[in-house]
Amino acid sequence: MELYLYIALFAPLVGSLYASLFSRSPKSQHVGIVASGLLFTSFVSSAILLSYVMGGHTVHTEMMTWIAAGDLYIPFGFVVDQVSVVMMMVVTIVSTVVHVYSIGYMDHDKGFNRFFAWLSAFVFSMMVLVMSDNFAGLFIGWEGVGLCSWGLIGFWYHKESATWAANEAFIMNRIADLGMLIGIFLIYWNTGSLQYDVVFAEVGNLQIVVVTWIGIFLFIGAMGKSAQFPLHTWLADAMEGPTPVSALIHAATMVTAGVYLVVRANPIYDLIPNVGIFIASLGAFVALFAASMALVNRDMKRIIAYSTLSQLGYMFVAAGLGAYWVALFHLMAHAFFKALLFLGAGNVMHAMHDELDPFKMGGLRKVMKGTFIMMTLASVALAGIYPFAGFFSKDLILEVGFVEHHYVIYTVLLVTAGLTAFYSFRLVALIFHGEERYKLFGIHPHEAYKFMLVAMSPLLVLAMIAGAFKMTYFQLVMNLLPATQYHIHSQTTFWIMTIGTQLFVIAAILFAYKKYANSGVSVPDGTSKMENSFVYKLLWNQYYIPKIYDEVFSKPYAELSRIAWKQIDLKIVDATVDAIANGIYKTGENTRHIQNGNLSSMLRWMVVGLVVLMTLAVAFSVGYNVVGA
Amino acid sequence: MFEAIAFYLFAALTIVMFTITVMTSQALYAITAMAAGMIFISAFFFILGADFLGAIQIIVYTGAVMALYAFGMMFFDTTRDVVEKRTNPQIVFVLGVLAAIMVVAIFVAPVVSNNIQALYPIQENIGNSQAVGMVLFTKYLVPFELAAVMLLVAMIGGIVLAGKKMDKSLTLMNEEDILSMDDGFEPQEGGH
Amino acid sequence: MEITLTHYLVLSSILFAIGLIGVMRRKNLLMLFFATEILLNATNVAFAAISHYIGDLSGQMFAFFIIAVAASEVAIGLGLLIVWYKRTGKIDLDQMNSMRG
Amino acid sequence: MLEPIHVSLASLNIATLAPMLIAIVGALTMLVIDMAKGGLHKSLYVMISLLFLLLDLGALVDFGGVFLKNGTVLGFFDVMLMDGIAILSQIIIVAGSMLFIPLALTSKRFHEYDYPEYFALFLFMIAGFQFMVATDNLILIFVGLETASLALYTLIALHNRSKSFEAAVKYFTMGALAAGFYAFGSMILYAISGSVEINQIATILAEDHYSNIGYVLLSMAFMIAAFGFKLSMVPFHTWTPDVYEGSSAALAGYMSIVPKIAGFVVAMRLFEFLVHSGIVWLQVILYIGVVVTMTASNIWALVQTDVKRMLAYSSISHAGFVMAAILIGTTQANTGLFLYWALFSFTNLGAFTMLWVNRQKNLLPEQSSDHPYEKFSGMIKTMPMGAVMMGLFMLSLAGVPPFGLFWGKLYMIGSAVSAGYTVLALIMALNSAIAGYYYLKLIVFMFMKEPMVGYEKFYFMNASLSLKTIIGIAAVGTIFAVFAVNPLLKVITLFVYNSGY
Amino acid sequence: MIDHILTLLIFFPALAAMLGFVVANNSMRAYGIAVAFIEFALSLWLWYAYDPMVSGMQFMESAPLIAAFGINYLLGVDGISLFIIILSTFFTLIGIASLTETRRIKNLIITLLFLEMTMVGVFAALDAIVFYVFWELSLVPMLYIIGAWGGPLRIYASVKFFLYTFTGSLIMLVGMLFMAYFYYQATGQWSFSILEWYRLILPENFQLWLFAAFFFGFAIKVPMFPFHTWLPYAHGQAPTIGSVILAAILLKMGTYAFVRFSLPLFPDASVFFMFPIAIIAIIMIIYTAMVAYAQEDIKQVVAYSSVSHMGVIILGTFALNVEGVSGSVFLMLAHGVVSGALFLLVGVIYDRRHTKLMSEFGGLASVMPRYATIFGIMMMASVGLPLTINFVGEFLSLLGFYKQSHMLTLTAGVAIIVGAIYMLAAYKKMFFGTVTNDANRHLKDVNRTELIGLIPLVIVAIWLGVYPKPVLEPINNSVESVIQLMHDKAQSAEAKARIPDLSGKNGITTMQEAH
Repeated sequence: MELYLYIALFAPLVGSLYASLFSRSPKSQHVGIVASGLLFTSFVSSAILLSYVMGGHTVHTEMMTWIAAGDLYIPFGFVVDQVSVVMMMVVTIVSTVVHVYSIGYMDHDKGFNRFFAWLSAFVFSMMVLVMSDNFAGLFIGWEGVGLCSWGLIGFWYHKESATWAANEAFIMNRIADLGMLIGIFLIYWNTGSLQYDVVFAEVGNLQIVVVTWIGIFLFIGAMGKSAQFPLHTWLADAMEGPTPVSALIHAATMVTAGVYLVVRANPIYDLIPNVGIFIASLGAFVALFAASMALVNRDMKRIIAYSTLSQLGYMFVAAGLGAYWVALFHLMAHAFFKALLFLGAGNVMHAMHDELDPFKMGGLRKVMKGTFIMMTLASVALAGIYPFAGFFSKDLILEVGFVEHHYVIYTVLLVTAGLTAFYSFRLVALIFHGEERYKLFGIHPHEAYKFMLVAMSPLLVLAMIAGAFKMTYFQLVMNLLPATQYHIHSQTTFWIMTIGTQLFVIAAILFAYKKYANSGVSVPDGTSKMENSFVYKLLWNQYYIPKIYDEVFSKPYAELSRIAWKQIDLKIVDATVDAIANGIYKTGENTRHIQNGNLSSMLRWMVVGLVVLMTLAVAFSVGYNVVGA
Repeated sequence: MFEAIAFYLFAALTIVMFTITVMTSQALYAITAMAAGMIFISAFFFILGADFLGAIQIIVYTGAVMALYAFGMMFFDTTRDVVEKRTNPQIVFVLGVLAAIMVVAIFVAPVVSNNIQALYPIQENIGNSQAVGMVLFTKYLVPFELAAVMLLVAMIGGIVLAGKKMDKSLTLMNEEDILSMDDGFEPQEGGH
Repeated sequence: MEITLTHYLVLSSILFAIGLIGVMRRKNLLMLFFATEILLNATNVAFAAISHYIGDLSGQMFAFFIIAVAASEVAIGLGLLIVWYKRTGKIDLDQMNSMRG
Repeated sequence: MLEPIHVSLASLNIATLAPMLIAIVGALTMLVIDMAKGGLHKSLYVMISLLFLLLDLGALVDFGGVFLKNGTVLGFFDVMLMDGIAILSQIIIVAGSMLFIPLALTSKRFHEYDYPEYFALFLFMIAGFQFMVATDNLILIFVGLETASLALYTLIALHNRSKSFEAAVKYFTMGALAAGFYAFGSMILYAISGSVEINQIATILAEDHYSNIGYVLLSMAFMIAAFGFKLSMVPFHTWTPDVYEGSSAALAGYMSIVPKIAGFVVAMRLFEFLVHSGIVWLQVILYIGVVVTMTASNIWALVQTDVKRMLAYSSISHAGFVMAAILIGTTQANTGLFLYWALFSFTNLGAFTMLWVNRQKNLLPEQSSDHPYEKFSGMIKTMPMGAVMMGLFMLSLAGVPPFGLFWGKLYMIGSAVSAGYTVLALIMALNSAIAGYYYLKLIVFMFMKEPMVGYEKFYFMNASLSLKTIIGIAAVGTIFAVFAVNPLLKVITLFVYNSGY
Repeated sequence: MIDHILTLLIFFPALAAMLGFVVANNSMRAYGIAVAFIEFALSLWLWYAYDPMVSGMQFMESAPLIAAFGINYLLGVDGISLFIIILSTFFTLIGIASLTETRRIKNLIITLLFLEMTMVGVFAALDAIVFYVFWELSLVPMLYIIGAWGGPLRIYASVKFFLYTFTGSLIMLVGMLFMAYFYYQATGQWSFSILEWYRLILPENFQLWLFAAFFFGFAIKVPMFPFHTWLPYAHGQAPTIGSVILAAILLKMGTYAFVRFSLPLFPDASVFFMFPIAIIAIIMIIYTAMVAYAQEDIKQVVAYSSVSHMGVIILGTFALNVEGVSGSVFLMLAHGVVSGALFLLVGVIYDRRHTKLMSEFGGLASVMPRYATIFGIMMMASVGLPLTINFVGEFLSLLGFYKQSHMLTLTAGVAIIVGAIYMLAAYKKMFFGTVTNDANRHLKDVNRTELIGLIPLVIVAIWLGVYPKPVLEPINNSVESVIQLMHDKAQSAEAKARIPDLSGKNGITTMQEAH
């Protein structure tokens, strides 16, 4: 089985290296094919591992030593257990799909080969992240996906906004990584190891305050990667990257790493329910917060990105409340439908020549039937309509909130569910229904390549049926995660809640259709009353948070840096050194006239010297006699 | 009593003479006062029983040294009033007086010592010159001989410096000029 | 009223101070040299006096050598002055300032 | 009646006079040769001087062996004192002279070397210095000092430029004043001890428990003034830069080494017992003097525009540095003094020889002095070996290891540290840092600037084989000093320790 | 020969440099490469012959130098110095091989070879004075390199560099003399042997003063805030080769000296000064990172980033545990490789455009993709991405210091953020966007000569990031013995507590036992 493990892990790396060999050559189809093929190999290996793990085994291997210093021992160790194998499946499936899709999507891009190099490298990093058997290895993957994310967001490096977004994403993640790093330090100094098994065995013996800090710092790391408030701004900006990237990294895999971390570290979080509550509360807040921003946004990808953010909030609610398996389940389901949604959006973008404003689209269902169906279904799944994947995972989270008696969280999530349905179908309606506003811009949309649609189809299938595997999945992960079943005890309540939620969501969908699917959609132009309302503006400007960050952090930092250099470093620190040197030199300049070359004054100086010596002699001898020494 | 009178008299005289020497602007006065001061000093030597020293003082100082200075004065044509630019005369006097005060401040305390022994005691029964001779040619033979060397050095130095060869400077001349010079400039035989 | 060593020493120091003043005050080199002679003479008086009061000949010896030194100095000093005078026609030390700083 | 004094020849220890006599005989020989046949080339006199100095050195080395076997030798009614430091310093004096005298063999002609008397005076001067260090009799010290000084004044003036006259006159006048100080100081010592021999003075003062403290201090004030002049301590230093500038580079280099070591030895004899007597005043004064001398001269050296003047100030600074040894007063420090000076002489020899080598007779119109920094600019391009050599000497002077002076500095600072003078050690170290600047300045000019048009032909203007050889010797001595340090240290320690210092 | 391999390593380049005077100008570069290669091969042989399991000194050589004053020619390497020596020879080779300078190349190469002698000497010396000799001597070639081949302000920069470091080291020299004097007092013999000094247990107040004296020398060399201002000038003005050697090796002398001298000699003082120094280190990290962010000149960015990284090294050193110190020693190597490479990279663009202002560039990624890739890799290494060489060191350093202080490490950890900020910003300015300056439109990508220098560095940067063991293990073993020595020597209870006791572990020998 170790062989499969290594294949699953390194096949993407090989693909990446292969692609990077050609990174400077013009586009070559085989690069995409080879990379996709290797990804598929990785997927197959993962599947084999899954079946193996389902048999109740786990694979744990240690490839080699990485860092050994003092008592610290960090190997390149990998573990395939019930949790990581789920993640591996998600990652390999989505990434295989995205790879194949990208062959079509990036067809005309000059950086085709480079794109695959980065993309496969990302998958490799993600695999390291999920498969590692220790926190340091996790951190490697953690940073690795950050790097690839940087490279892919800034893939079109000639665009100022893209590179800016790339740097923003990297730096924001770094802020969180610091927290993660500190968490790792804490773990090491308190348990003496970074191996999951050792740490989790040891963590119960630690003081609760230490565990709390560990939990907090690790969660800070998770917050960055999963773009939780207040480190969320990078995710929306990250949409500057090519759309497959958004699908893979910023929807399905990387952003869920934070959730994975919390799930993985469940023995730690189990000990500190208070932190869990905080995580859940933050998750609920983010769910609502992000959904609210998605309501008014006019950028197709950003809307989906906010939706991702919102769903991540859901996952954190589950994880925070201790329902780790639920979180992981939603992660999985979400990966499928959200990736699908993004890829569909990618098709639309292609068709619309990279136009992102849904108000400039409309009526696309006629020319893009396949995409239309897929996106609609994905949206349905996202909204959580039975029997799609979203229903099983998302409803479960609501139930968890209810069962655990966190009614506020429950209510928030419920409202969010409605909002989600609304903005999802607002988007669908604006894109695919209504009049063909794009004609004004002289665009002739066309459907994407067939194989791209084919490539997307596994996701569609999974988005539709993933819910059916709920019990299989539960059986699988209960070996590793707390096997709490969340059932509302009263059947009546359960039904009322379920049906109520469904009705609420459907109502929201209908409202969205009613408002945006007809032909008379008013394109917002800043004149309508709604647009001038405070709330709209607040949402439109993303609660002014990017602006605040810019004003409070970026600009002052730049200014402070300038001051540090020009004022402090040059004018104080360096000037002091120079002043000492110059002072000595000036003293020389000012006193050299003592040596004026005049013999008379030379003689006088000698006498002065003598008189001074004599004066001191007299003074001293008087003192000597007085003291009588 | 006689000793006291002589001391004060000659002390006053030397002080006055030397003061004139350093204060006057007339070179002639200065050198005359100087010579007089020297002679008065020899008087102290006689009072103190250092006859030999007194004689030397008169011969060497008043005879040789003063003669040399007089020669120098004539050479430098400084018999007229000497014009000197005075800079900060106050400092000069303050320093001088301070120096005097400091030294005197120490000197007013008598020397207390139980261990001073005359290593070369002055014997009453013999003349000063003889005693000096004895010491000079035993203990101080080496300094004496070295003094001879010193005088030789002074002589050579004086002659060389004042000699005619110093009128031209090979140091400043070009190589060509030196070569083109007739060989007469080469050190002449025994020309001192 | 007995004349003690202190009297001589004080006299000597007064003469020495006069010499110092002369050294500092004089700009004419020849007359400056006079002042240096005064310094040495002042010392000689003291040497002779000490020699007398402690009954030891070394002081007189010292004075003797000081006189010798003084005489030698005159020779060299005048020699230097002569070459300087030949070059510049002056023996005023205010003229000597080609080197400074 | 006066008793006849019976003196046995053996008790005189005439051998103690031998080294000085050799020098004096050498000088007289030259005078005689000149008398017999004039117009002989200077090389003859250089070689004769060298020969006699070699004999002198041989005699001294021989004495060194005697000293190590029998200890201090007294001679001539205990006037001559051949102890370890006397022998050591004489060796430095004679060896230093031997290295400098061949500098007369320049390819250009200079006025002084056309005088046979120059070489005679040179040897007389050496004899004077030798007498000065080989006695503890204040009278002989005085006479020796004056002999040497008078000869030196003449040697300076013989360079025959108006600047050299000016230098000689300034030196002479200040020297005369210093002689007055010395005489007066000795007089006071004599007044309280009845002796003119330093050993006896020390003994008597100790027996009196320094009861005449005022007298002692006053005499020390005069003595410090007198030796401060000789060793160019601030503020008695003012002659140094002018005199160095006025004299030929060769003689300036010589003056920075030989007269100073003589002065150090006498200062050591004179001050050491007082330092050890616990008279705080002297320590304080020396402390101040050392620090001020080091620092002030360093600071003035920074602002010089002429290399020779810079080196003059630097040598003041080095002298101040070494004066610290007398303040510290341990055997280690005194050993350090000799070690330092031996190493210093090599480096300084090299540096001044380099100046001598590129001496030009007539200044260019824009040239203000003989050796402005600009003259050296870009030397690495036109005269790489010369630049490397000069750079080497500058680095050594700055105390960059492993070149000669570093070891001296190391040992000196080490002795300061081990004697408890921590602050002094720090000041010494920091002064070395300040000094780094002006040595570096020359290196900067030589290695980092473009050559100035018109100067390049002067770089080796004055070079002759013997000068180059001396530079080579100095360079080798400077570079490989590290291998010489250990034997030197051993020998010097032996000599110094056995002399009781 | 193996007995004298260190002597050979030290003096071979110097000897070769002397012979180099004879070599004709146009063949000088080949000669330089040959010599540097032989030297590098020798140093690799040293590694091969080195026994990683022995924690003490190996290849020791001893010869009396100034026996009367206890100065001996004493050499030896342990895991701490071994790799820095190899780094020195490696960088000399790379530096000469990728040399693009054409002016007076003969002088330059001879100077470089002399510099190599001093660098190897510093790290091989076990006698304080021998150490000091090489330490000071290294200033001279560097002075010449900066001053003769540098930019417009080169003289100011070189003199500042020289005098600043010179001043610091003179104070250090006083400290060394004090140490020797203490040894003399304790044993009646002078000795400057570091190994002998290790046996001294000094009273705490003396430790503090001596620590301070040594600190000046080391801190200026490192350079630590606020003594760092010579560095930007030196780097800014130096030619590429000068910056490379300066950043890669010369700065390491200071940090190496902390490990070699300050820690084992003054364990109590090290603990006492731990927090003040950590605060300085944190200032270095954050403040200089901010200053780097404000720079307009890419070389200055790299220069200030050096200071920032040196802060992490210092922090790791003063973690006073095996993790931290091993990490900091490793980070010395890492920083050497990375900053050296970055300076080489800056040199590449400078050779083409003769400007280093970032505003002059932009969009280079499309013109010089290979260059951008290598720069990107090195930038990421500099930022400390896992699986690059820097990460191992930074991680261990911070991890180590975390044991001592949580808050300070948290603050210091900001390094990974601010480091990313200035580096990414600089990279963006240089490489991203569109080509706006016509002068950049036809720039040639890195050529073969430059690749010869850069590729090995990239390989090393990644190889040691992925598999640091061959290097980290010997370092770790030697550091363990240092830490154990410190623990044994520590007197105050706090020091005992802060410095871990490793005596329970197998295979630890203290320095004394090792000799």
